[in-house]
Amino acid sequence: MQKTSYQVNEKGYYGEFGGAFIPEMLYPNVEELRQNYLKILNDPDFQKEVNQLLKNYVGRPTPLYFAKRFSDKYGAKIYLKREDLCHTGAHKINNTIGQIVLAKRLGKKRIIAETGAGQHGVATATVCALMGMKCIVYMGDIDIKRQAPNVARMKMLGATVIPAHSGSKTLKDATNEAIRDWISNPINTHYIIGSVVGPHPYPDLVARFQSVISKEIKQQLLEAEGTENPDYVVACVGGGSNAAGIFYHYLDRLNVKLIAVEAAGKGIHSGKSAATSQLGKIGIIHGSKTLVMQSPDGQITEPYSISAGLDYPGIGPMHAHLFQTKRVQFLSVTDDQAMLAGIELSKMEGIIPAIETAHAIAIFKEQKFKKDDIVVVNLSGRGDKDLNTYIKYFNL
Amino acid sequence: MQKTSYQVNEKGYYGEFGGAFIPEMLYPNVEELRQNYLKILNDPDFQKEVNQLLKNYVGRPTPLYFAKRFSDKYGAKIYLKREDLCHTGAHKINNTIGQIVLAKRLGKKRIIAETGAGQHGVATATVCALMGMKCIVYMGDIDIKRQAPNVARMKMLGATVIPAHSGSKTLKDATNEAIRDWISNPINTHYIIGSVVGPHPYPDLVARFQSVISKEIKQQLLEAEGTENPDYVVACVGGGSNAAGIFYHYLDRLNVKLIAVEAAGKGIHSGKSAATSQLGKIGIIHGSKTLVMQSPDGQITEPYSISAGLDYPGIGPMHAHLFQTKRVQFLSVTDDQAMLAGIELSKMEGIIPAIETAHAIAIFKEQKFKKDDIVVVNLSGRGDKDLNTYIKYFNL
Amino acid sequence: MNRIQKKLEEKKKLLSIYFTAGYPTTQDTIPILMALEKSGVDLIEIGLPFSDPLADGTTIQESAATALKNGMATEVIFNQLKDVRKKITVPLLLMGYFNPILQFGVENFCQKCYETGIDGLIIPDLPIQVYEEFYKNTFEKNGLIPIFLITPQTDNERINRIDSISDGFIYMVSNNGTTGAKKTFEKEQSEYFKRIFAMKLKHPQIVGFGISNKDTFYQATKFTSGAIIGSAFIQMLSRDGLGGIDAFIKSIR
Amino acid sequence: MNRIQKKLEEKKKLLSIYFTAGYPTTQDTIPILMALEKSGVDLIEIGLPFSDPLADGTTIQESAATALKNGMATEVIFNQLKDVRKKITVPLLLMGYFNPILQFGVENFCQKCYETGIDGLIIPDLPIQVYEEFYKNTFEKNGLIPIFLITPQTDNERINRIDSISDGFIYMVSNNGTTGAKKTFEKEQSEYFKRIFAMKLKHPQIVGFGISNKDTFYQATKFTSGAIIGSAFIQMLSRDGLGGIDAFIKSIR
Ligand SMILES: Cc1ncc(COP(=O)(O)O)c(C=O)c1O
Ligand SMILES: Cc1ncc(COP(=O)(O)O)c(C=O)c1O
Repeated sequence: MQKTSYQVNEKGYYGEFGGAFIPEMLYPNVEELRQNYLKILNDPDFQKEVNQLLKNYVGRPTPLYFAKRFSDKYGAKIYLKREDLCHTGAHKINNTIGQIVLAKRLGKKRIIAETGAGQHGVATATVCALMGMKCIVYMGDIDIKRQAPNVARMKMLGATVIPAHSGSKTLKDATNEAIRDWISNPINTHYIIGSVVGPHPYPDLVARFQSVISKEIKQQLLEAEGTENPDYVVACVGGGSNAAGIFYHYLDRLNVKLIAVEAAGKGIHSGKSAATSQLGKIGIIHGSKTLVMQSPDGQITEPYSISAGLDYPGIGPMHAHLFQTKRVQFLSVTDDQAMLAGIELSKMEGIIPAIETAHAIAIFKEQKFKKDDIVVVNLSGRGDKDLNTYIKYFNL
Repeated sequence: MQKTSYQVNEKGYYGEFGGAFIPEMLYPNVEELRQNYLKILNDPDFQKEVNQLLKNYVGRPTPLYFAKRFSDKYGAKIYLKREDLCHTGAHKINNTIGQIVLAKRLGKKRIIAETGAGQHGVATATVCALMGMKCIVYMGDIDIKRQAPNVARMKMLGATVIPAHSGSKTLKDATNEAIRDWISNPINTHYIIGSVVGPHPYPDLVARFQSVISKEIKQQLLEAEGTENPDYVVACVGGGSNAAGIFYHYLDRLNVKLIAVEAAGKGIHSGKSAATSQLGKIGIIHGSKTLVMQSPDGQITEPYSISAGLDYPGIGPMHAHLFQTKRVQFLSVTDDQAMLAGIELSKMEGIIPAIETAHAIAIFKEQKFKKDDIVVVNLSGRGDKDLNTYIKYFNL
Repeated sequence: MNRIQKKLEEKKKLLSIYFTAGYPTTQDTIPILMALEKSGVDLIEIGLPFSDPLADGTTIQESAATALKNGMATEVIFNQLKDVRKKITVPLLLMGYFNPILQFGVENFCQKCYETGIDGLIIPDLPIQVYEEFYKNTFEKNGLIPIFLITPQTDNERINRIDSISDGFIYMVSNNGTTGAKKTFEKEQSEYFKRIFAMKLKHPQIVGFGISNKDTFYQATKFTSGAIIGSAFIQMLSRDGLGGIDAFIKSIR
Repeated sequence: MNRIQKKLEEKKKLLSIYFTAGYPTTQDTIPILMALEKSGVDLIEIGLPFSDPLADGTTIQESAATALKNGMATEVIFNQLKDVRKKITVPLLLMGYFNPILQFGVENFCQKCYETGIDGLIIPDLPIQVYEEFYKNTFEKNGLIPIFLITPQTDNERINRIDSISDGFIYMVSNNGTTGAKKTFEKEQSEYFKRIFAMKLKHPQIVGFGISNKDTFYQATKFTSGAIIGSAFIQMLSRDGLGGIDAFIKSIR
């Protein structure tokens, strides 16, 4: 029997998922990227520039923090990978740093991005400021209103934030608008997509830039526990970039169990959920064949989650494959469970997690681990951006 | 001629500044601290615990980032010490980590703190959550209203925030309230003061905990430039803790020029300023003899700055001494200059600084450096807490 | 020979009209088709509304959103079109994004097209490699002509490849951008038209995106075989309703 | 012999009253002093208002804030008190934080006190070491008795030290806390009073902080030489004005 590969194949697929289902107008852009990305990523000069920025600008390596009180309470050795300590407050910048240096090498002068919660938008605006590049961020009109602080950050950073008025005026529509911009500006513009979604080679590209997370963990865990391999690795999944990054170097180590946590919103079967692996069917979204939440007629449905970063109606094709092959166990967590986990981590460890991240933290209430199990959770981002939601929810 | 010492002497003084001008009710508390702090700080077990937390929890060492575009613009080699990347977003946590471990060793069960902008309050609430200690933070009623997000963070972290209704209802009054609480709870309570102010041994204690900043820079600059010694070190001064930390290991290296930047508010002579070294006279504030802004009658006056963390009517006694001996050059920067510097750094380097920090950044517009001068600026905190002020000021 | 191929043999500048099925109301599909044939258009593209039409500009986006709100769906379209070939003879194309077709089942979809009398399909987000590898046979079996796009950025090698797998016409996207009506074309557009003309492709080209009136139709068809009007037609429908169709078509040529 | 020392020789439970100069109005200093002497108090502490009175509870804080707003200042006090010794003979103490005194000049301040006929000073944030090293001589030269505080947390060694540098009475802070009226004392207070009594110090103790009425005065003075009422007196002034002084004092003993 042939060993399953969890990496993308030369055609751009993970099993049956992936590909590049794009209109011809995008073909030259995506093809240019596809033909060049591996060459550039393997260039030592490129690696040096990216690694320097990750170290001196982003603040990598991020700590692997042993959460003592949390471990005591839940009866396992719980480590938190502190992506919240990255510059701008989440793992998103690992990808934007890589992509901006790539865009420079491709001779691009103008950067576009989509954003939901604003975290990827801020990370993109940040690297554009750093490199002196023009930056346009598309953001749903509704998200602009409910994520005002991140909008202000982007403006402080010199980016232009353009409201997406179409559809439900949230992340999905912002992505559509970004793609439309790219169609209209095929030559000078690079589109920095914010998760392991979109047409090949984006899922692979973003996963590679995020893989620094698990690369560091191997070393850090070796120092802390004498082994590179935890028993479990846990991450939340919106599009799936932080999960891709923390799973990456463990995909082929089958004794490391991987857990992905999706947003169940008000309950998987409530009609207000974003648990794509549970509710989605194979389909096409934003250029990629993957699991998609959709109507029987193939119209993409609006997902729901209290967390702006998880309410995406798809998951990256890599995750669809990991789900299908059962390499990764997919769990889901409701709004309420996530919010309670968020405040519990704050009170017990002094770390206010992003609500996205709080979904990953929430599994400890339900899942039982053994006392000696080493469980590494991706603390993908800090909760400052979510204070208003926390305040309202808990009436603080 | 005897060499001037810039460190505290055995009586608790920096030159003529310092001491412990406290009511008898505080004598046992302060004396307990004075008698024990050096012993505890020198204990290898203590150091190990603090250093582990600084590494795995706070995210130290923080990067020393060469700001290329800023350097090109201002004609000097400008490095930014990235304290904004510390957990909770500012240098304040270096001190609270040290003090919470100290408090544990002193057998304390209850922590109090004062806060202005909320940054020290958040850092204190954070370490109390980490250690499972009760935490009470005093905050001026007016500051509570204008710093709502940090108040929410403290509550998320399980702290009790008590409004100070007296006086001008800002930082000075919150400090008074914290001291009154300590008077009322002399046995089980440790007061974590947030800057190099207060009665001896606090200024020395806080300076030692913050000195990790310059300790790291020596090593980092050696790697980057082949020398431990920059030509200039620059920091803003509210109470003076981030400045104390970044000056610390350079105090006796007289070829390293040190620059402290105070808040001139609407102009030094506008009546709305916080430039204590320019406007203050020797006096007593919060238990310390230092420079104090005060009326001719010795009533402490309310300072003003757009930055909540700099509008303190005193400076730490160490800084009063550094000012008097001219070891440190004191500059001041107006609200407008700081705000412009804040947005310029955002747009050119992708880093939104705290408005406190923006004061230090602002000096490049006025001070001339040589092209080869290595200038290290303490990027003491991130600007997320100041977004509302930035938004309003620039009409974003 | 397919109706499209036959039409392409007529030596005239073809006028093709795009409209979104279900807009302005669900009942309008057949009346619009009949009015278009009556006023003399050469080809008709029936748009299948999609929730996320990422190659389309605001006009078509909004018409699709309205159509979906009106209850339009793949099943509904085929029901409406069941007897269309008893009513009109003009060549018909369906234009739709890939996901709804995938959910319907590509095989099933193509067979329904065949039964209905649809002549060709435009699926902008179906890449040509995927088409060739998986769906070519199905298209051919059902007599469906695949229409592929080229843009000003498409290089000659790829244009030749597209020409080689085409069977009807090549959909020549006029400019860098999504669908949407334009008042006039720039110099670079006509150079692009000329450049392609000079390639002497096997298949005729019909220009789409940005054609809105007599002028742009004239410019677009000077070096090509025809042009497609979409957004401008939909805008007219919003303004004048179905009664405006004849006058609109007459105003173009 | 200083008036305070003389008063301390009287074998009775001394009643000392604290009030903030400038409260309720700037003009009240002399009238309050005269009313207090008339109603028979043994000692009077005149509080110098300070912007940041960190050992004081809300009542005294607010009275100080009002006094400052009224324009009270060190210079003003001394002017008001210029002829006080022509009017009253009761021992007078000034109680104030160190900073305003430092700004006035300690030397200058003490001399003014001497000229005015002030008998002692209570400066809560002047540490005893600093007093001894820098200001003892000045105090003595001007006939000023320094009053030092002890609290329930002060250890015996330090109490003995304070006793040794005292000259009048020891200001015995009743409990852990800032100034402020209390309705009753707890058991731990009376144990503390007893404990200090048992130490048989050279100097008599007068209890301050929390005394508000006959009951607390009785409890506080059972094992000590007297008690100081501050906040409760100020609250009475706010409520009843200067006219209430006599009744208030009579209600205590
Ligand atoms: C902190 C954080 N975690 C997780 C996510 C979800 O994205 P992904 O699944 O790509 O990691 C987001 C998206 O905004 C985020 O901000
Ligand atoms: C980011 C930052 N920098 C500087 C300061 C000023 O304090 P200090 O002078 O003690 O460093 C503060 C105080 O809140 C702060 O938050």
